[in-house]
Amino acid sequence: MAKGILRAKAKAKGGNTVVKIMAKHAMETGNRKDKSGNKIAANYIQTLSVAYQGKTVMETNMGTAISKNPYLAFTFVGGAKGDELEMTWTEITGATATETAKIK
Amino acid sequence: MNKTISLVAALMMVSSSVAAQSFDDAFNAQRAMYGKGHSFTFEGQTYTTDHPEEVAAAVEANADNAAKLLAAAKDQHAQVVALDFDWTLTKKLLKASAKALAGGDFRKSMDISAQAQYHARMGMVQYHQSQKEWVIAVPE
Amino acid sequence: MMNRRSVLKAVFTGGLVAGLGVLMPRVALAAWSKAAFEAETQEAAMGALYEADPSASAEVTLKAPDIAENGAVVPISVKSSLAGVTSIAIFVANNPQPLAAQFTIPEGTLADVSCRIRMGKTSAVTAVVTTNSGSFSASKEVKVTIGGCGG
Amino acid sequence: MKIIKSMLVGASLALVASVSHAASSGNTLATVDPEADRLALQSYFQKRFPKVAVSDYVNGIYALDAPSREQWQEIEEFPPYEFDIEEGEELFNTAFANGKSYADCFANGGEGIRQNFPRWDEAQGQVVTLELAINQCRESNGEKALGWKKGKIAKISAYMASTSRDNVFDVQIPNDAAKAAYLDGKQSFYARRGQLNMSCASCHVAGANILIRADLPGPTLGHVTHFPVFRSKWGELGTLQRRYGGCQKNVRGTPQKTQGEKFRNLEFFQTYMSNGLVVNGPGARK
Repeated sequence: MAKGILRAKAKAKGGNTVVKIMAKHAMETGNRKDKSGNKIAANYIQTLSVAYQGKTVMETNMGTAISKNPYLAFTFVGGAKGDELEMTWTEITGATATETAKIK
Repeated sequence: MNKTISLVAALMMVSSSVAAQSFDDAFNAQRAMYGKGHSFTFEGQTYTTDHPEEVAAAVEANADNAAKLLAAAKDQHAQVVALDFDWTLTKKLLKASAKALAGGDFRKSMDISAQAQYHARMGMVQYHQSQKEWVIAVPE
Repeated sequence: MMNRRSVLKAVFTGGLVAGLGVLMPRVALAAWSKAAFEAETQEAAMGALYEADPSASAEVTLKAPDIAENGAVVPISVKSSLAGVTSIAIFVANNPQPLAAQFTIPEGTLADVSCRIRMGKTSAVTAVVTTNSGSFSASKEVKVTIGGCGG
Repeated sequence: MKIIKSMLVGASLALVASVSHAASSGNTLATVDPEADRLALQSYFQKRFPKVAVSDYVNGIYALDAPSREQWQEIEEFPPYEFDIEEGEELFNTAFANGKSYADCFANGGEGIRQNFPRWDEAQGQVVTLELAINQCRESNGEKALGWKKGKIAKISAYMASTSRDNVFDVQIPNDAAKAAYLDGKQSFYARRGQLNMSCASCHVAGANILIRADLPGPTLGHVTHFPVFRSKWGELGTLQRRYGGCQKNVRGTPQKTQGEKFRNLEFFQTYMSNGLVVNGPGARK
């Protein structure tokens, strides 16, 4: 399987799981102009949701103020080493994909 | 803006030279304070704050003189480029001068050429100073 | 990357969100709110999300630098000790679109999130934490400098 | 604004003056003593920042400035260069058209060797940086050289650095020819250039941790250990010599040639100054 755009570090610790996710994405705001002065079309990740065993544990809506290569960190109760997280992202263009990561 | 930068550079040249209250110090201080076209006295004599390049440019504005000044500036620039010590602005100045010359604005071209040549000359001064003085910046 | 079907889907969901927006403008929590994210003032963005203006609360902790090293990447963390937190949002007042992000916090997820935001210039950054009993906020000014060599 | 600018520059100059003594290591091939230079630089920084451990200098300005360290640590939680290391590893392991690969060009298959670069190459009679060695490897295998400053070369270099983390820098100066290259680099480092009349040392020795406009320059001790870096300003990874060119432009001078003799010698000197510190590249910077 081709590698996706998400990288995740998820660690089970004291009954909780700490999740850190980074996406490889330029997060074009639509406010920038190219060298010839034309606006560069907006293209950013709009939503990123994370599910653990079928239950959503985080849902993020993002705007233009999120940095290039967006980063998200959060903690949820539960989760065990070896379990899988499902991460689904959607771009403003409509492109979407689901990627997985294992809890360590 | 450009003027300010060269002013800073001039100030710094002052502080990095070793001798106290030389003519160069006095000149640079006056120049920094008042810009060009100002007169001051040093050890009883009156001088102006003009750079030699500006004095050379204070001639009749015509195509011939403008072309000569631009050529002189380019020549000086080539020398500092050969030393690998040219300043970024100089190239742009030379271009601007050539453009003004082509457009028939001889006065403007001559003034810019003077500035470019001054930069190129200072780059050379800096090169020679650097070769001698770099040692004093090394921590003991 | 993008195929026709996903475009169609996006257009469809986009339309749906807009339609919902008309019907019930203040409860669209999970859905990406166009009205809120594309609002050009913080007031408008908050108006699209909250019934009433959030009230300042010491139980909302916003961690942000005093001076951003680089406006393009400003680390922000928001935490809250309030009970029943359902969402957290981050606003940058002076950005072209002030709403930066909105996090839905389901039960079982801690009210503690971190992200990295862009800031065009010095601005107040506001975190709003929504619970079952209302919305609460904390603000901080983050200075953005234009550097000579680094920034 | 303009006045403030000249005052700031003036302030850093005053500092230069206050540290200007006759150095114990000389400025000629006969008298220059790299080891004395290295120890003098260390003791200079130890005197100025007595609370900072020498080993912490690999973190650059973050060793000195707490507020920016905090932000940097947040970034390092999930550093943006991780994608680049991954891509670099892939590039590194991709065979050339002739079936060979980078691993065949380097000692130990290219792993864990960053600390030995730049190195004096006796056969070539010149300083060879890691990036130069990467391109020499490509060309000797019939591949086109990569661009020097960013992209693939930076990613490969980043991967190679990542396999060398915590290895101690050990740049060797085996003979007089190498010493001459070192001396040339030392001179470049301390020589003022550009319209602002500043040397590397103006900002990164005397000016370390002193505001120059809105920036705090990092100390030169440990300066090279974290390269290549992902700079937020670039929004991507770049090599040390890309930064050199940027610095020279910042002082309003025309940059010298990337991977030219001057820059390679400068890197040789600068890396020697960080001997004894560990490799922690690639890094993230503002």
